[in-house]
Amino acid sequence: MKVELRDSAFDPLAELGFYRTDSSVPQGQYGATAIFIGTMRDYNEDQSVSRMTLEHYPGMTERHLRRIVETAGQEWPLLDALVIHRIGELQPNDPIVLVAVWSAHRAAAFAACRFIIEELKAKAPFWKREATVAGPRWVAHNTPG
Amino acid sequence: MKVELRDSAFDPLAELGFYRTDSSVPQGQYGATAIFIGTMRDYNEDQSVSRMTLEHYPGMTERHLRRIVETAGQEWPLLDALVIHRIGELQPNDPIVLVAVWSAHRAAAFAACRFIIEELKAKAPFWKREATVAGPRWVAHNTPG
Amino acid sequence: MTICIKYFASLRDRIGRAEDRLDTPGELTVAAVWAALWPETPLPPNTLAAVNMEYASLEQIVCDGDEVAFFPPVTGG
Amino acid sequence: MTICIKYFASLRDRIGRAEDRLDTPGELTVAAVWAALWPETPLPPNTLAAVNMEYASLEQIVCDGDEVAFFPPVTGG
Repeated sequence: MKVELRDSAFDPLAELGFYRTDSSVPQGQYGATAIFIGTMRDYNEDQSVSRMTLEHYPGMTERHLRRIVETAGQEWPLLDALVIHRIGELQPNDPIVLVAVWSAHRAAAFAACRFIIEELKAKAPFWKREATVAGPRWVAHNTPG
Repeated sequence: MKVELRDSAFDPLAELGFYRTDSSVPQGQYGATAIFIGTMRDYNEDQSVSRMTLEHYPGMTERHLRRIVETAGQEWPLLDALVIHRIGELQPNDPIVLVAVWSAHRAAAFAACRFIIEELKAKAPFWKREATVAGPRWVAHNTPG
Repeated sequence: MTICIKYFASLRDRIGRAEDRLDTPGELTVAAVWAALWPETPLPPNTLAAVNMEYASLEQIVCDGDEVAFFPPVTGG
Repeated sequence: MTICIKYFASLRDRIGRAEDRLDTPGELTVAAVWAALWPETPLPPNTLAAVNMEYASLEQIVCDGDEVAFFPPVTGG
């Protein structure tokens, strides 16, 4: 299980490749991998967005991300999980978040992956500030899941 | 949108990388990518499995896979989708199926990804034969989703 | 009329062949196609049928040139 | 007792600073911490609070050495 913040651009597919190699997940045990990648769009609420800043609460963010993944592991029979979340300056098309969950069967993998991203969006202390043609603005709330 | 059968081992992460480059998905449009990877386990129903053969019904399989993805595209606002499914001889830890769905928002991406794998398991004409220590056996039915 | 029949997976293994051809004077249901070919073997429970690569009920009428397939529950994914 | 206060995101921008320190003789609730620092500014609606990096209600008691944070709804992911 790994939870990580990144202050520069990352490639979710490359990270999954590294993690697959490094991971302690026993080969042959997992039948299901559910993955979610959140990517920065170049528009939000009908406005063009050219840049985004992701602020966080150092310490509290990591603690809550770890707790969310641990809660998922208590709720479902997971073999492993990986969460990577960007902080800092982002451009459109930059990955924001990667959530990957390994389990023997798909029901647990899908449910846990969905749970982690919903809980992350509801509880992990991150804040987005978008640069638009009308100037910078803080995103007021997340879209419902 | 791409649906493909593969008669030899494939790397889902590499395929996603190729597809990301080739895809017609407009950069900056998608905020959510939901991915499911089904992998061959080395056990099933408490029995060790050393090899697996995936049989299919040529023509009918491709038609139903395409229809399932098209139905998902009518049901949810998807930007793109990719389905790759193995046929032939597999070994434990070989990927069986990759389902990837791109959308602006996560609710559609998760729902469509789940729909595609469930429909695929319910309707696409594939059959698994497992090699076990007790000899070969046909898998009688899929585990519920 | 002529109908092409295909068998897959455990059903094919059980009956020992992958294909059949049936020449018959008139229209038949899917169930009647099976009965004409295997008069002494009831269709195994849970067997699925397709006509021209679309799932079909046992009551569906089969026409000249159709491809009829019989197979066990699917187990892909 | 001494309490460390942090502000994040739009709330920090609005009030113009990221941290405060409050020296106070006795126990306080989270709401009272805000009121002591910003007597003329009601806590903006929807503001969330945390004590020692755990979400907290406005009624929670703050102890010596605690870190209290105020911030708008979170928007990660």
